[in-house]
Amino acid sequence: MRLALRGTAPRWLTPVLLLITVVVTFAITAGPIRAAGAAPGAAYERYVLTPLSSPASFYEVLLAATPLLFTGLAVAIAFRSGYYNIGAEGQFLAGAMGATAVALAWPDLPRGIALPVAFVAGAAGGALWALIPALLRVKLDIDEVVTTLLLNPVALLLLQGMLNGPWRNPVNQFPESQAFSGSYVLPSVIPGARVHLGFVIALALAVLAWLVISRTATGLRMRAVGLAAPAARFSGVSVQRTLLGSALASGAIAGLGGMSQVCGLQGQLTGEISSNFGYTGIVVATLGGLTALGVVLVAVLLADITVGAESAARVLQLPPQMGQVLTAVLLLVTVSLLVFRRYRLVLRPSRPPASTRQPSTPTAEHAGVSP
Amino acid sequence: GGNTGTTTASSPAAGASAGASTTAKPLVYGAYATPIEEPWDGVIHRALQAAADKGDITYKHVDNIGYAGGMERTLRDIAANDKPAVVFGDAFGNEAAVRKVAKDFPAIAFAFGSGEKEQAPNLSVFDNWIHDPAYLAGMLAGGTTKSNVLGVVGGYPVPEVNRIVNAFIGGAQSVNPKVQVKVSFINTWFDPAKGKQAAQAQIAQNADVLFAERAGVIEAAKEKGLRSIGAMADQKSQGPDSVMTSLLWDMGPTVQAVLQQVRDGKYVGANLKDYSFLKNGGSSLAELNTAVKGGIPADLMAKVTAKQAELKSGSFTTPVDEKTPAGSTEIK
Amino acid sequence: MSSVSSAPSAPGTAARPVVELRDIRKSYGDLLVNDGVDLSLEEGEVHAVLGENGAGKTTLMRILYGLTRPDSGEIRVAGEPVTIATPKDAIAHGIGMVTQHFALVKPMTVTENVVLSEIGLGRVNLATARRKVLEAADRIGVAVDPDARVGSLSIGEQQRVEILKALYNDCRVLILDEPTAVLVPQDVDALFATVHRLTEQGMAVLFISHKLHEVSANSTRVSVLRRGRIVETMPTGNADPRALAELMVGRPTLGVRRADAPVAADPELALAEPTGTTSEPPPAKDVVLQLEEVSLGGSGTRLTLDGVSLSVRSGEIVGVAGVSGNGQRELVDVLCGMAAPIAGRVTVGGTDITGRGPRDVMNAGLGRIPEDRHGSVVGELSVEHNLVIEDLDSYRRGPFLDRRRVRAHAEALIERFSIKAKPTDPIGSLSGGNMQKVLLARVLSRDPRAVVVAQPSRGLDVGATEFVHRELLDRRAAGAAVLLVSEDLEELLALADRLVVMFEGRIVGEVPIAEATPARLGLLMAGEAA
Amino acid sequence: MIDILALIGAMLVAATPLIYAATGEVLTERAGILNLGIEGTMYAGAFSGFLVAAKTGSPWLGLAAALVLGVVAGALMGLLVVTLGVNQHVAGIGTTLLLIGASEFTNRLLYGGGALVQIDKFGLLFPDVPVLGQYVLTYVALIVVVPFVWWLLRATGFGLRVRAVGENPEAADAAGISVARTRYAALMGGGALMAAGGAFLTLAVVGTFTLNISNGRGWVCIALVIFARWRVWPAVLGALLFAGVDALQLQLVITPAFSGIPRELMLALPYLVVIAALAASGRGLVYPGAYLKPYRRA
Ligand SMILES: Nc1ncnc2c1ncn2[C@@H]1O[C@H](COP(=O)(O)OP(=O)(O)OP(=O)(O)O)[C@@H](O)[C@H]1O
Ligand SMILES: Nc1ncnc2c1ncn2[C@@H]1O[C@H](COP(=O)(O)OP(=O)(O)OP(=O)(O)O)[C@@H](O)[C@H]1O
Ligand SMILES: [Mg+2]
Ligand SMILES: [Mg+2]
Repeated sequence: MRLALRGTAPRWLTPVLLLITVVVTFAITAGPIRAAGAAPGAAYERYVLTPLSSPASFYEVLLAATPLLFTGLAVAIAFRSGYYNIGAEGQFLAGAMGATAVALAWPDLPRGIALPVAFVAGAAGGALWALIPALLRVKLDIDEVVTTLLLNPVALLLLQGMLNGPWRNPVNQFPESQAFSGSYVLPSVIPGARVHLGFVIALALAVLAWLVISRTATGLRMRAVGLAAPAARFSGVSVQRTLLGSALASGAIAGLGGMSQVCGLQGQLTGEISSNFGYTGIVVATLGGLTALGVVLVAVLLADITVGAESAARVLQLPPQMGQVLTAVLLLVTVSLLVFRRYRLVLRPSRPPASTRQPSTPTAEHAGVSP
Repeated sequence: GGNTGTTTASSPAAGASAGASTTAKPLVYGAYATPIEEPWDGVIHRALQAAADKGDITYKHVDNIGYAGGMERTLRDIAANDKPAVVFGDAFGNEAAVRKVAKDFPAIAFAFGSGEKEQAPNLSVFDNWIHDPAYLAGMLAGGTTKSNVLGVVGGYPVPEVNRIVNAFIGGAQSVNPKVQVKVSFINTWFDPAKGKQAAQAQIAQNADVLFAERAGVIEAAKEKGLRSIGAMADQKSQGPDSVMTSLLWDMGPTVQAVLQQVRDGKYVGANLKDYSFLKNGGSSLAELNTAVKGGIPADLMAKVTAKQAELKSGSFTTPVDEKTPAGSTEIK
Repeated sequence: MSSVSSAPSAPGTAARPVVELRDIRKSYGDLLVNDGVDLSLEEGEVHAVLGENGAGKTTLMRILYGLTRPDSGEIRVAGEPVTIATPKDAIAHGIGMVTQHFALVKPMTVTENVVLSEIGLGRVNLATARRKVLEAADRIGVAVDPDARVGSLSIGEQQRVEILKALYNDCRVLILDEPTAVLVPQDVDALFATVHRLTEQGMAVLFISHKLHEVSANSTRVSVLRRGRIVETMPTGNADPRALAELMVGRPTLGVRRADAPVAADPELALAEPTGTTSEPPPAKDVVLQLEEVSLGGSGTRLTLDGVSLSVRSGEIVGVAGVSGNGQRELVDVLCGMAAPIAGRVTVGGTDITGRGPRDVMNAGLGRIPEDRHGSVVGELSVEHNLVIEDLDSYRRGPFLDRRRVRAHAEALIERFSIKAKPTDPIGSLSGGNMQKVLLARVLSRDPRAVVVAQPSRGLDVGATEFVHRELLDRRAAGAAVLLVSEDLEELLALADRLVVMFEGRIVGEVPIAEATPARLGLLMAGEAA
Repeated sequence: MIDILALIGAMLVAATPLIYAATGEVLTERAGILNLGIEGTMYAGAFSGFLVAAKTGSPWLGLAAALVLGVVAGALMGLLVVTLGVNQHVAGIGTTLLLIGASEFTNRLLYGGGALVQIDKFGLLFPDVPVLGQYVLTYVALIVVVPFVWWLLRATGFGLRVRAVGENPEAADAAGISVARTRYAALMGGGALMAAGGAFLTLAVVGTFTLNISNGRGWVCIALVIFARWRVWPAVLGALLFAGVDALQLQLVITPAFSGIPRELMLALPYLVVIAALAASGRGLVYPGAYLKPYRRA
């Protein structure tokens, strides 16, 4: 049994693979679901379908997808340029801090000014946090994986330090900021639903990212640097500038994610503002094939399961960890099966069929002209 | 299947009145931001579980809801679909969400752990007010230290933790004015290895009695043959030679009070913190473990017992100080 | 120059096939690469396999060595059908291979690389291994330093390690896939000397090359592969180079040369079709490309370029000859803007580009085609994007790439340079020849006043080589200054107006083309006398 | 005042899980595979070790269980990235998610969210001697495991094969080495070491299991391995540096002279010091040649 390169994949293949994905995931997780005392079928309905079954819950899915859209895009843009930014988590927090800083400093700005200022501050916070590792990479050739990764806990500590210190809530002395004034709250975009302007911004960024990557000279430079930096340099592309640019853009987008979460959902800065959104962003980006559309799809899928897991936990009293197990299994099964879009399984014994060949062509003549 | 599934009373004695009582039994929902393995929410969960086991309520719960918008969603789902009589939970980090939902469902009683004020008409708040036993534990620690250095390892310097640590320091200084207290915060709720390491650093600086606000500390004390004080549950079994006592928080009185109000139709949003006070049975010091190495001096035990009585009678109230304690408390 | 001229042994004397391939079929996805290939290899013979780029030669060899699995077909060793599913099987059946792109672990030492195929899992006694490697090297007659890191060796040395690796396991069949493509003449001679010694001991050698004279001089039989099928197998003695070329590409071709190239130097050159308008030496024109005392630091204290001065005039091709590793690569790097010299001055059309990056160099009007083709293109990007990447800003409309113009540009160049690809194909999937054409197209479409080009025909089949040469000569005729760096003396003799020779980072001599003989150049290249 | 001996002792304890896991990661990355499953493998190693020790009463059996789990986790990574050629970032993070989720899920099913039992854990060797008073697993790490892996990579055929498949799988393949088998072996061996690092936390340090037990130590190891340029001893050095600074800051925060410095800054010191050390020494890393690249014979 082995994998062999496919010719053109038949059109039915992808849907069939996705179907198999669902079946395999189901088969793997049915046992644990049953062990937890629920019927797998009902659980699946809850995990995947329920959130999509009503507009109200679908808006909640979009709300849950919002931070993942930002971090997924951030990671995708950096990875596309071959800059392995593992620091979206820290940049997200830095963006949240940036927005908080202006919201607390100028609480009285009118909304028309407050939101753009918070927007810029969020982006700037994220970009600033991305700047140090980017400069280390570009100027000193220091690996960005290490620096961006290790700066994540540092960002969290900085945030906690701010919340324990200058930003401590003066009312209840809790390490969380005061609630922002209303002008800093991102408005809801659908009446009655919580999904807010942050989602629209994220979608707009996704479109922008797609345009930049696939339609502009800058995007072509980024791709070239990401795919083959030496060749890009040879072709006159400034690798350093491209890397620096994508690193900062990536940080800024992650930072906007923080701004969106703090101004859109929480209305105040808390220590738990990021639920590992930066790390999940890596999954979103890579699973989405580093494309904007892929990021959007995967973010919505993960958000769907997140919301569904809450529903399953409530109705079926399933432990919440089941949602995480299901997400992980679905993720791994999906990427595994997508391999078969390019490769097919060859079941026959791998050796050339020496003995099985019919003896009809024992022509030992090697000469002869081709037909 | 573990603790999952709806838990109702199943005692055979209740069988006779089963038909009537099941319909009468109120549905109580637990909605926790953290997993119930986390001690804070675990205390609420266990109290409600106990009430269910007693046959007082029907209990369901959802945990690990997190801080990314899930709380509001889940609470609305619970309120709209399950229509429980009461929802218990913790609002830390989800304050606004809890308040919004409570406002939208005035017929349901919401009782949430919170550092803020109650909200009319239906949101009550509570907190782990275990500063009373912390004060007593401080006395024990201050009275048994030889080096006059105590160690405390906490998670985050949030008000509730500060309150406990400061009460502990106060208790210790009340019996031993020379005592010095080293306070470390490890900035995580879960990392016992780090907690132990912090405790060991304190031991290296001469601490000989350790207060384990976080896990891992008792291990450190045990290995060095030192005394320790547990928290949230009686942790004597973790170190029979080491753990003198533990700070206990019992949500039972709080739960019962809320249930009673609901049953009587008199529920109003209130601050329930008093139910956690020692005098109301909401917090206590676990039975003193005289089997620890070196024992506990009888006169100290007497002092602690006397103070405990004062607390019960109300003639002494533990001072409340929610400021972050310094890493090392100077001798005054 | 591979001038080992041992007469090919008479055909038909050794008739025992050591290895037979029968009806081998292989396709990659929809692409049929080997279409029922039959090939036999006899003891003591050197069997050459010829074919255009992409004809399926490498694939066939990889199948025999177990690196690629055929879809169907049979392999016989000494008459017995065998299964070769992995290289381990091949090694067990006495088959060794030197792959086209070396299969060496660069950070490891020579010894480690060589013993890789025979080590178990346990402790490796490197001292013993080292001794065995030295013994084997001695036996086979290749000189290697067992302790050198492979990555630090020259290409020729690396190839020797590859051969040592293959022969270390006592093989009876040796596959050499384009072994000479990357070798300097001296190394080529050494290689064939080794090959002949081995075949005298009864070894059979399968050997792929695009160089017809090598095939004629060194093989006993030759097979021609076209589009995955063997179209002819014959004794080399009967083969006329012109006929072979025709068999390969389906039309007669034998390369081009400058009209006034000194055909006496090489018999094969005489066969090449003369092109170019000049038969007179070109009138002295302006110097376009100039290097003055350019030096480049290397590792340690040694300079890789040491005071190189050189000028190329408009309408002139200056050839740079030399044994590889004597600074040619660095010279090209400096000109390409990929390395900054520590001293000296480089100008293009009067513009100082010393130490400037690729962008400035291009803007000064220099077109660059370095020897590392794969390193100069972004393999996963499409042909059209690779064609415009050096000049992106002229294909913009606002912030966007003008896709229609990019496409039109690509289509025009594909047409003009007869590139066998679609604009949207990833360039990495192109054959070496087509990739080289894309590079040429990219450079020449910008009408550079100077061109630096290195090893332009390496690995290319005769058809592609001819095309590339013709383009360079046209460029010269159009008045560009061309600096041609090559290790292929015939190529230099056929195209250059003037030759300089590099040795140890310096230019050790300049030879007018009329006086250039392989012997004289060889001496200069070896660092003997100036 | 700071007790230097206590500091060194604390450093060794805190470094031990990092040493195990980073050594395991060196092994897999040398074979060309970035194993981001490390955090999950440590976590599940900690849990499975605890679970079996709790059920059997033997920390040794717990350790054995953790090792088995690590091997299985490595095999899972192998299935994903070696056999199927899945993107290594996705496979690794997915594996981590799965292993943490599965551990917590099992924990919930078995213990219902209640407090966990204290197990009979490994004791200290020379408990009363400063510095030397360490768990047996720390000695095993420094005296057996690390030298062994170092020797394995350097002087054995297996090590040569691992390096070859990590640098140039084509070449290894052409030399008759099974790239897949070698990578599987590296992943499984590396997984066992990562799990052992996690199990050290439950079986030696704390004697029980809590959620979040590994608390990002796996990610730190990823950084340490790059810091160490894929060599075993420098990885140990990096682990000691990180753990040493951590131990130091834990002492400093309770030392009156340093009380003015924000606590959070102190907590950030280990991360900042490693970044600084890398910046001081880390120019021009050369990744293993086949890093992140799946290998599939045509
Ligand atoms: N791994 C692969 N996947 C897909 N296509 C391949 C692969 N390897 C080779 N090919 C295709 O198979 C064809 C034959 O390739 P092969 O390498 O055998 O040619 P060749 O005769 O050796 O050419 P050259 O003279 O350039 O070395 C080419 O069209 C090539 O693009
Ligand atoms: N994995 C692959 N997928 C698709 N095409 C491939 C793959 N590997 C090799 N090829 C193609 O197979 C052909 C033969 O490859 P080979 O390595 O012989 O290079 P080449 O074309 O001879 O170029 P050069 O000689 O300049 O290096 C090339 O066209 C190459 O692009
Ligand atoms: Mg080839
Ligand atoms: Mg070729």
